[in-house]
Amino acid sequence: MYTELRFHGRGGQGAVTAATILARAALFEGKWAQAIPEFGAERRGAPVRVYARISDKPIQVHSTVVEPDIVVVLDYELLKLVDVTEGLKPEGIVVLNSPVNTSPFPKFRTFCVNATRIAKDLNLVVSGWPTVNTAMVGALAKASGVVSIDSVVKAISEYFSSPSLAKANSDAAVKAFEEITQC
Amino acid sequence: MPISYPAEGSSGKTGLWRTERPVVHLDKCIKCLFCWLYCPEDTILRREDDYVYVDYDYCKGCGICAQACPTHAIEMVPEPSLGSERA
Amino acid sequence: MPIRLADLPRRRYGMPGNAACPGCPETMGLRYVKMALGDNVVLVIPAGCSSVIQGIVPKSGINFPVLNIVFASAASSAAGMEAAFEMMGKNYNVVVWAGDGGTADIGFQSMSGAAERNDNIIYICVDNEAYMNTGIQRSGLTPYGAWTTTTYAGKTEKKKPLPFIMIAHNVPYVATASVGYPQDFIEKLRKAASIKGFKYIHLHAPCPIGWRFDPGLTAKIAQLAVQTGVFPLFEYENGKFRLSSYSGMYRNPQKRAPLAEYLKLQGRFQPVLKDPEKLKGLQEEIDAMWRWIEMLEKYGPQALK
Amino acid sequence: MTMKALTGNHAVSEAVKLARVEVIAAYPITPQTTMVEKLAEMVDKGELEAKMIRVESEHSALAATLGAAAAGARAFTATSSHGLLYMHEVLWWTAGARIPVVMAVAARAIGPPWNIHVEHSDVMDQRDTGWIISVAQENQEAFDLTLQAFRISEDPRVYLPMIVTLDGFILSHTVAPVDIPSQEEVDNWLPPRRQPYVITPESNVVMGNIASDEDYFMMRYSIQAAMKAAKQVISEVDLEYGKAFGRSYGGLVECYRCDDADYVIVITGSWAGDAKKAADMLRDKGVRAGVARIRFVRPWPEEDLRDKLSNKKGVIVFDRSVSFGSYGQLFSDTAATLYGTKVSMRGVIAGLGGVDVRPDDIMSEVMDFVGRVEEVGLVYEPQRWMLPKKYAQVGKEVGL
Repeated sequence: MYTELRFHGRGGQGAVTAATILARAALFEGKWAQAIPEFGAERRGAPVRVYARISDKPIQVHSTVVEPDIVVVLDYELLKLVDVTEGLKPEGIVVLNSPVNTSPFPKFRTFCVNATRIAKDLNLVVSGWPTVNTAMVGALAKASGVVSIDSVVKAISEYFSSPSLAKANSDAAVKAFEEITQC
Repeated sequence: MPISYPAEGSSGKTGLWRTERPVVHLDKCIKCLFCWLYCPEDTILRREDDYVYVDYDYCKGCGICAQACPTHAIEMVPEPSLGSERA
Repeated sequence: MPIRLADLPRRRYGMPGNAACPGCPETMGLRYVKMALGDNVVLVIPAGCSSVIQGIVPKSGINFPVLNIVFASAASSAAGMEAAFEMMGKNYNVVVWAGDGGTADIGFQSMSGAAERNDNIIYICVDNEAYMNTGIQRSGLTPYGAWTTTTYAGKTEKKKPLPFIMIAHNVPYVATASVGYPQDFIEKLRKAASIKGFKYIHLHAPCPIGWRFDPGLTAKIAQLAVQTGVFPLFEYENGKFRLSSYSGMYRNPQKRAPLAEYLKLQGRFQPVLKDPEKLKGLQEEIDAMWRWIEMLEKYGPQALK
Repeated sequence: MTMKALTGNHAVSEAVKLARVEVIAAYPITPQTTMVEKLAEMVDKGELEAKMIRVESEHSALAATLGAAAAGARAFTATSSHGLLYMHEVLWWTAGARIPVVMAVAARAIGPPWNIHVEHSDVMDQRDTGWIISVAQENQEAFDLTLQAFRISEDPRVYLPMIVTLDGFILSHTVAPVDIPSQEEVDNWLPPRRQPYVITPESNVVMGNIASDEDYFMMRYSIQAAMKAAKQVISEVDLEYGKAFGRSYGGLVECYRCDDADYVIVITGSWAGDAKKAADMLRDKGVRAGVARIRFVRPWPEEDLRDKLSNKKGVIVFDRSVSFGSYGQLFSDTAATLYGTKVSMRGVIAGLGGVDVRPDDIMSEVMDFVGRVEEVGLVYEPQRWMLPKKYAQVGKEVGL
């Protein structure tokens, strides 16, 4: 198994954390993983990309992911700014945080979840922004099966030192796991 | 290794730098120790009885001791030139 | 407690046969550091005359263990040594011995950093008022009007008021001292060693070569600097400013020795002696320093707020 | 041992903690910052019993580290790019003092214009200072090298400071699995600090006063001799580390499929992983390719490389830095190493400022080189610039 992923988010939205949690979850399953932030001079709000790889074997490659198997979009509004499906393999999938249950990508298998609502319901709001990253990792687990939801919850619980934050974020992941559907 | 240890004569016998030598006239010395205190080279030495004498091996002849002496007990005397008694 | 000379041990504090020029104030000062603190000292020395004075490997003409270090970061290296000693539970005095360049100019950043962190070191700025080691170029601490090889007609800027800048850092101890007043310097060193945190001592060190005077006059000129009010001796300890007893009477300009007496002994002040405008500038520089003193005495630490 | 998913920076921090470093002095610079943030956190939480000196500059960072080390403490600092350049003078002083110190460098481009991404110019700029310079390919290796660095630099045959390089962002900020041994395992493997002298009132040692020209010359000679000895020590430590922790890398050079190769890629850093992938792809296309990954830029692995490369058809060197007016630094050293052989050579400058270089980019450059060699025989092309894709045309026009 060898899977390459690309996350699209905004600066400050937690895309790096999402990829890190994914990598940790993969590690729990005895897999090898990378979470690669792409850093620039971007500040809060600007579009950012994060890459990840998951494999049964050690990963030597360090260049960026240009032909991902999976694209995860943390912010629906980004679709106006960024071609999120660029380089996506024909059989690839899109995991989309979306207010509506319809796919804007007829060529790709798309999964939709309203992670923003899930985050708001659980009071996961930091500096006025709903933090959707943990929900999206849960959704990703369901849509792609690259990691199990149990591993995701374990990784989230370990990531947050505050028990209440760990609980709310785990709940978000599980909720998104349950809610996400192909659209 | 680029290391050293404190030791006398790291630049040789610096007494050879002197053009004038301090000569102590003990009859005028009142043991105030100002010469000893101000000597930059530590070449004014104290006897048991606190009269002073000069370490001519290293004294560079700056004359601070003579200036510091309130009773003018230290006199700066020109060194003999090379070729005479000093050589 | 006043220092009695007769009480000081008969031992040799200096290290004769070093490479210092005759009449050097630095070797004088180093003897006083030894007299004050004994053998419980490690020196950190950035580039400067004191690096040369040590003479040639495998001997050293300075009677201390020394870490010689690059010009700009003596205070940081001292902080590192002190941190290591603290980790080992050792209570050594880590002392920086740096010139005016290594302190006020190229080394200022690292010294200011160490002061702000309140690193537990004694920092001694040996102020001979120019870059003497490289051959008498002007520094931030060269007085107004003084000749150097880079201020041919006399320096056109005023001396950086470094001791006051260090007081503004709000460190536990700041003092000025002079090689002309060894007992005062020794007392201040001992006090500094008893205080935890960053201690700064600004040591006035007349250089016969750079200032153009007879090497026999080093101590005398240092004393004249105090007696003319050019270099006041003071202490700033935990927010309290105090003029040292040797300078007390010179608060009143009437009581000071005439400035000309100090100037005329030194070749470097020829531009000042020839030009009344330059003399005025130098006088202003001195007056400004005494205004600092007045303010600090009046307001204490409030002066900084 | 525990597997943890860590950034390269945090992996190094863990190694520093396990080495029981006593003094850390550092100034933040991207992409090194998170490493010392983590160390500061460890110190503040009491997990690491050390003094953290939050210095005001990198120049002071290394000066303080050197001071602590000269006083007898195991000391560490870390930096990047401009910070490393600002330290440069103190690097010379530290190596000349023969004081063991370990520094991590998150390799990064040098301005202007500002660029925070990976490049090797900063660390290559330190080649001549007398520091041992290692370069990691993975987070795990950055961790392993950091632990080994204390053992290597504190070996009495060496007594030189050592840099552990990890590529900025690509390793420093990428999360990957790292196997972390226990404190007990590390304590058993890493002996207490040794150093040639300490400066204390008891030792009365003076370091660095003036030496005669002849003595100075001989001190320089002794650094070169220590570098030579370091090659042996590095190989020994690599093997012993393998016995203790199960990971050996092959000493100064890691040979990937290079034994039976006709063409070998010489490269250092994280993109060596991409080069290995390229070698696999080349073999699928019938080109017997391998990779000689430089793990130690200093001491330069002359004997190893000569041994591995002198009977090859061609050697292609990828540099992520350049000595302006000359060649890529790895190329220059490799060419000198292969003097007198009949090996075709090409130097490629690529990936500056973090420009992405992928396995297929490396593969096509190697294919081009192989084509040239097959066509004309002995080839010597000391520098080609692999320009970024959108500027590739420019390169052709100026004939680079």
